[in-house]
Amino acid sequence: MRKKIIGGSVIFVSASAAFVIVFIVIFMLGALFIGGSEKLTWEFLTTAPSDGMMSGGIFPAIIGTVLLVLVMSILGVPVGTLTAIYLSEYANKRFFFTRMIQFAVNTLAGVPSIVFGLFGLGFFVQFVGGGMDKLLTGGLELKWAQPNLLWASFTMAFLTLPVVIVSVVEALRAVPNELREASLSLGATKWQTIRKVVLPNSYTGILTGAILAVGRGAGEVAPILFTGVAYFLPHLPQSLSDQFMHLGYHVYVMATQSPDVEATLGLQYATAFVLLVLTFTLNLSAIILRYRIRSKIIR
Amino acid sequence: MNKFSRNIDQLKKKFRLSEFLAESIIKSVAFVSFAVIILIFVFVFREAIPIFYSPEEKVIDTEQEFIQETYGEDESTLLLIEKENKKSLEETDYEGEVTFKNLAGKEWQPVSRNPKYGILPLIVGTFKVTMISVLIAAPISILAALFTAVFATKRLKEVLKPAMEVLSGFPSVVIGFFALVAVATFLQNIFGYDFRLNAFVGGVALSLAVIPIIYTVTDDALISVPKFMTEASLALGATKWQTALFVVLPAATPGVFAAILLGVGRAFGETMIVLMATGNASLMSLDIFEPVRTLSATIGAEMAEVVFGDTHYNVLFLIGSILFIFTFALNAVAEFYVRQKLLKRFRGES
Amino acid sequence: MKRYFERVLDGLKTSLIKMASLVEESIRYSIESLIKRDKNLAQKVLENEDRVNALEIEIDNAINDLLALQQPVAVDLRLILAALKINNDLERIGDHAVNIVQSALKLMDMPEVKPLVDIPKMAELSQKMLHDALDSFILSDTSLVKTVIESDAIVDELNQRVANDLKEVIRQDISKLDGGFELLRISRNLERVADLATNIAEDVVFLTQARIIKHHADELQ
Amino acid sequence: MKRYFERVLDGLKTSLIKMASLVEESIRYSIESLIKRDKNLAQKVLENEDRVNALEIEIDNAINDLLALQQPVAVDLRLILAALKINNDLERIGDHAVNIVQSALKLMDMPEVKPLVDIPKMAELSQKMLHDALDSFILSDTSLVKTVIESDAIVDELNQRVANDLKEVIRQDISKLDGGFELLRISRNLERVADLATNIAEDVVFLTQARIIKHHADELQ
Amino acid sequence: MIHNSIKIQTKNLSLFYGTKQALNNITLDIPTNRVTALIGPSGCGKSTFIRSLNRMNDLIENVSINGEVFIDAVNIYEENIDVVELRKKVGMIFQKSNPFPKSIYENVAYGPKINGIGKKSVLDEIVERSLMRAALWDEVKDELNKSGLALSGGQQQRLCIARALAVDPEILLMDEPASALDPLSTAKIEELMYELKENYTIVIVTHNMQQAARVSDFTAFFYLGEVIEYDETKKLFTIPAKKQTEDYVTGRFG
Amino acid sequence: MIHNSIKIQTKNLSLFYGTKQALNNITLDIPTNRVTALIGPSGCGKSTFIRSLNRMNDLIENVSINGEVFIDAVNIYEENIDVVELRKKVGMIFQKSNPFPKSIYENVAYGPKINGIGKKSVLDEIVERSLMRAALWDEVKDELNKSGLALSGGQQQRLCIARALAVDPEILLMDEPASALDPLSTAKIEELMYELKENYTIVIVTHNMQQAARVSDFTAFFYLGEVIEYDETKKLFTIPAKKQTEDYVTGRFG
Ligand SMILES: Nc1ncnc2c1ncn2[C@@H]1O[C@H](COP(=O)(O)OP(=O)(O)OP(=O)(O)O)[C@@H](O)[C@H]1O
Ligand SMILES: Nc1ncnc2c1ncn2[C@@H]1O[C@H](COP(=O)(O)OP(=O)(O)OP(=O)(O)O)[C@@H](O)[C@H]1O
Ligand SMILES: [Mg+2]
Ligand SMILES: [Mg+2]
Ligand SMILES: O=P([O-])([O-])[O-]
Repeated sequence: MRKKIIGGSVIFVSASAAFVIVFIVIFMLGALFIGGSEKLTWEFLTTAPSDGMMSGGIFPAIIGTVLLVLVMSILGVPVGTLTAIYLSEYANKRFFFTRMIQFAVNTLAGVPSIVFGLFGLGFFVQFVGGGMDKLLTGGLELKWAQPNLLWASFTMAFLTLPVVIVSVVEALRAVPNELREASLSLGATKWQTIRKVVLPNSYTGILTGAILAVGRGAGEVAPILFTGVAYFLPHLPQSLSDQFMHLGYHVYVMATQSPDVEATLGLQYATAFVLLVLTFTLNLSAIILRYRIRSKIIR
Repeated sequence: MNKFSRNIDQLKKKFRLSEFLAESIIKSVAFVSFAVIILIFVFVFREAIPIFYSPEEKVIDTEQEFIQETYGEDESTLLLIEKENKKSLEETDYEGEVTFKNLAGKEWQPVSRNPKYGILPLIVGTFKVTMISVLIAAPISILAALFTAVFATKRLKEVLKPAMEVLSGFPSVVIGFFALVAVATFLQNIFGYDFRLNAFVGGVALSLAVIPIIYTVTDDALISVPKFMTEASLALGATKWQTALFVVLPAATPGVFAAILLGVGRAFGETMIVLMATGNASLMSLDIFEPVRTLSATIGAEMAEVVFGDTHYNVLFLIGSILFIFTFALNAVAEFYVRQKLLKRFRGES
Repeated sequence: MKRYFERVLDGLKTSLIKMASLVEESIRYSIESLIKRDKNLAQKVLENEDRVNALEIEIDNAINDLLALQQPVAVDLRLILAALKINNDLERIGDHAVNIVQSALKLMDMPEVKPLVDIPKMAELSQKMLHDALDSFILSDTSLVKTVIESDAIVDELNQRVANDLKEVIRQDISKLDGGFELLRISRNLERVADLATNIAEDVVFLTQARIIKHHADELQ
Repeated sequence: MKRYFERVLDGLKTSLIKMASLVEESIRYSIESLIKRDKNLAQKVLENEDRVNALEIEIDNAINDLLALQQPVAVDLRLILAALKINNDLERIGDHAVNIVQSALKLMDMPEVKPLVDIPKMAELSQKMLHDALDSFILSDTSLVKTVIESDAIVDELNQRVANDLKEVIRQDISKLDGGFELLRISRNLERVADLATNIAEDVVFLTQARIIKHHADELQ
Repeated sequence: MIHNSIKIQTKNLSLFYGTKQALNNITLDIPTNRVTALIGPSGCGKSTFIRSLNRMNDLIENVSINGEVFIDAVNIYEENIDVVELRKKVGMIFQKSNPFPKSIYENVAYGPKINGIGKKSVLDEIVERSLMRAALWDEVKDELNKSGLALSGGQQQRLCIARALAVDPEILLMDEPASALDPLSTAKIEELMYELKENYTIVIVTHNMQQAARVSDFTAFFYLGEVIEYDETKKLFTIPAKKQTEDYVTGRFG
Repeated sequence: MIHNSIKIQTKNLSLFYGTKQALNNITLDIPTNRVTALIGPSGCGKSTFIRSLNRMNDLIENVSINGEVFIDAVNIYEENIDVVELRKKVGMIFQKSNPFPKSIYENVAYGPKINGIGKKSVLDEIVERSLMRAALWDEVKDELNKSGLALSGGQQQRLCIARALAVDPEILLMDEPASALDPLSTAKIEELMYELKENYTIVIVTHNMQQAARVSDFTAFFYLGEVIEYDETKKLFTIPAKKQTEDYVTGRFG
């Protein structure tokens, strides 16, 4: 009897915890949607802000966000994938080099995003950008030594590097070792084995890694605060050396620095909702992919 | 003898170009991650180091750098004003501005006439918010993980798990925004405290970012407790909850511990949420209903307005270094200690 | 295609059949040599003997290997055990053929003791028994087993009759003592051949029905 | 503690030893009944026979089960195969004891044929051979095997001598024909007992050295 | 056919995974204090059958069961049967040894503890007795605090047996308990079974026909979810009644 | 002792995992076109030995090797030996069947393809011949495009054998190729070995002593990284020379 009571309460309490979370999620989604529904129009999505951001749309912010994640992926995903291949296929744990890389990836995953921002500022904007300016124009013209799309993308690429690496490594490790041994025992070389056996059996995993990274990148604001994002720009970025607007930052400035926060509340909600939808679409596809991989492994 | 030589030929080593190229490229690229860590280390600390030099040297140093490298003419006036400020400061007898004593001070007033760089209140604030968030997030997420991993039926799992994943996909700025515009008022109405934005609101908001982390890692640890262990317990006549509490959870403790550590790390370094939801006043107090300013929020809020190369700038980098070192240490513990222990446990070495 | 193990078993069976035909031949020749007083045939029996002995050891070794390496069960195991016993019995029959031949050779140097009537009858019967028993084994068919076992009694009776007849002959003419003894020995050996044929028949029952009917011939269905 | 399989093997050995002592007893009693003209002892032999036959089947079944269920190899397998053969041989010795007793009983109703000299000698020797062979088996010790095999030749010689002596006696006195035939039969049976004891000894060599020395006694080391 | 008293009796037991039938009308009497082996080709339902004797199949979704299973004449599929109590009475040993990541002592004491035995001295006694019965005591008595996972494969499996014995079952179900072990450890487990059957009714699933022949008193040959033949092991391996059985045991099947 | 021609010869082969010695001075002559079985208790180094014959151990970190392994009189551990070429000559079959998640056809064609054979007609021919040799052709010839994973366990293992045969090896190393299979599939694999040994030199590791007895011509008994006895299988299982071997094969060991 006592057993039954304890058992019942254990299950009840843990179930409540789970449902609390679900409730929060639904509540937030609902609140954001309802709060922004009024302003969520096609026009909102396709026009630029106006009236000192008191009205208008968020088109430049959407474009900025998309550009950011695009450039970021182009920079980061190949590096992450190759690193993952190294760690999973070539690395020999005895080598100092391997331990070094593994350690670096683990550490990178834990570095706060704001520190990445600092790093981007110190390294890309000032050091690299400054160096480039000096080289290209002799320091006469200020082109690269200031926050811009490229530096923000670089910073973001590094931020998301461990996300890519970890999930690609997971995908590669999920390829059973027996398959590698089979291939090698048939006289295949290592690279042949990777190309013909390992990669074909893990491309969904690699894709998942990429999408997860993009999803993470789309939502992060802290790293771009001082590496490229702009409060307001009259026109869309024309080159990598331009600054850009960003949905997340847009929400932040409107909510904290707008002259009349109350008046733009609807816009804020709508913007937040759009950002959420963007990251969701990305995350959701990653989740679906990952489930498909897992069920394939369990088989 | 004839046969012998033929065999040797057959087995003789060959040079394979594609093999060589692939390996070289992959190895070099793999080095990038390490390079990045080193660079972060170097470039974050580099900007913090000048604080530890004497003020005069430093000022001149940065001044030159700035004028030459970064700022265009428009802003030089602004710079001048700042420089005036600084000089006047130096003339006042505030010589210890960059000593440890100053840094260890209880006041953070970097932009006043008399800048004070006491980061203690920031540290206290950070810990306060972190504590609150983890204390809220840990129980909920661990229990939730236990529920989904052990008790829930397959159907229920199919509903619950995606919900958790959705939460982990919430951008922090959205959570911050939500806390700012909705949660803060809501909580104030319930608890009736004075400041709408405070450590508690920040902690609550932050817990929404921490829950998915603790949940995911705990869930992983629980799920990776092999099914045959559960079966063994049930076959001995244990009930489901006995199995959960006495077999599954203990087997996963190192994982749960790691989950909490990772949660702390996330809370500690999180910027946008605290920036938006804590009120950002650098008060030195233990009252959770007072506004606080955290280390990360300080950087986020002030870096944009700071003069590159000045003391404030350097101190912000110093704060960045502190964040870096702390999360680094936390991850190291979670990663090495806890994972080793978990592995050992399942291999039977402990 | 047959399994390896079955091929090995078939090999064993073939060897055993070879052995059986050798032994049948020996018995036939031994009796013929007696009746026809033919030394050549007697010689052939003695030559066969070596081959039979060699074959017996060969088969025995093959059986040992099969048991040690193939873990046979059920019908396979029974076949192997039956083969083991039949192999042994065949070798004994070979020995008896040699004994008969030895006596026949001695008799060739003596005058006829008496016209042979019962001994050829016995010989024919025990040869038939042997043949039937071996056929039963090869075909795993017990339909002839009963006949074989029943014939054994007839052979025993004939043997008794031969002994009594011979006693009478000796009593009539003491000079026939030596020849009489030899004929007695031959009759006895034929009686043993019939016994061993009966054993083989019994082994076939074990092979097909896993029942040991030795000492319980009445149990035969 | 011994393994289950070893316990089963031990059980088999025990049964076989029981069988051996029964058979030894039968042989001893059969000879004593002949010498002492004692019908009681003869009766005992006939009673033993049923027990021996039953035991033989029991042991045979146990061996079949062991082979089917336990997959014995190496020394275990050899022990079981040796047991199989020895079991068979012992049963045959039991049969010979019965044969001897049958003749002895007939002789009791007749006057003495001649004083028994060589037959008791043969009896003693073949009993010793049997005993030694069984000891060798029980102890898995081949040191006595050579003696056993060598003794066989002596018994054969004695058998020959008995036959010749008996022929002489009959030639002297034709009335001794029936009694002579019976003694001849007894002698022959004893000779077979010695043969079977030799077989057992050979099986011990197989058990310990995995070599079949039948037909090759010279190979014995 | 079986003259011993009957411990487990299934009557027309059928089991479905969804719509797939895994057991078809199994009627079987399993005798007390004997080892009964289940053999048959892969997927013939041996594991399914054995797991239906302690209702371990209840854990799998989508399972439906017809027919009856009596243990000591009680139908264990009746409404009012407490599965937890049932499982205490019917212990189970799995193919892969699965000790908890706890000490040897804690592994064995786990069952008694969840049944509310808290007294150290009683637990000590149970642990020692169970380990003895599982023929492991001598090997581990000096290191009861070592992790159960630090033992060798064969020792782990005996630890699992000890753990099952500690809750005082009457029946032991073993699903290929030695298939992951080497010959030496296998021999030890088999040896153990000869001893355990004095006090327990044992049902063992094995892929290894020779093992079934060696250890069991009775053997059931399963094929496609049905029992083709069930008899004394001796009989099944010397003169099986069905052609299919003979073909299977002599390796001529399929 | 062995009068056949020698295919593989190890001389004082020792192998260390880190500081742990797994093989100790193994000197063994493995004859051409025969089946040689390696038996011994768990952890005695059988897998380690077999994997050192195609340098599969090279993949494991921390391994160091002393001594020599000659295949056709060439020391495969010499500096200038190409491991890839070696492995083509020395095929390997693993305990767990491991077909690629590709079609049956692609599985078998994998080896020839990576060796540069691209012509469809040639590949077709190789696939058919290899599947025939592996006694699988009849069962799969109508569904070569089915995934290799859709086959049963026993068929998968034969597919792996066909895949190995397709690169035309001279030696087949098999590490417990049937230990995960049921008796029927095991019988098929064993049967296959009798046929394959006409053209290949086979080395098989097995935990199943009866299997070693059944399939092999020669058997080596390993213990603690050493070869205790190596002889004709017949001899090893009827009259082993060493007491340890006899104890092991009769189950009295340890
Ligand atoms: N959870 C399940 N869901 C659906 N089908 C199942 C499940 N478990 C087993 N089966 C199917 O039921 C049948 C019987 O399976 P079971 O595991 O009882 O066979 P088995 O005789 O134990 O085989 P093996 O010897 O391979 O362990 C098989 O066809 C199997 O595919
Ligand atoms: N990668 C490795 N690293 C360290 N030690 C190893 C490794 N692989 C094997 N060993 C050790 O080397 C010894 C020999 O192992 P090996 O796998 O060759 O044994 P085995 O005879 O194949 O055993 P089994 O029958 O269990 O497969 C064992 O003690 C094992 O623990
Ligand atoms: Mg099963
Ligand atoms: Mg191995
Ligand atoms: O051994 P015998 O054939 O003469 O009884």
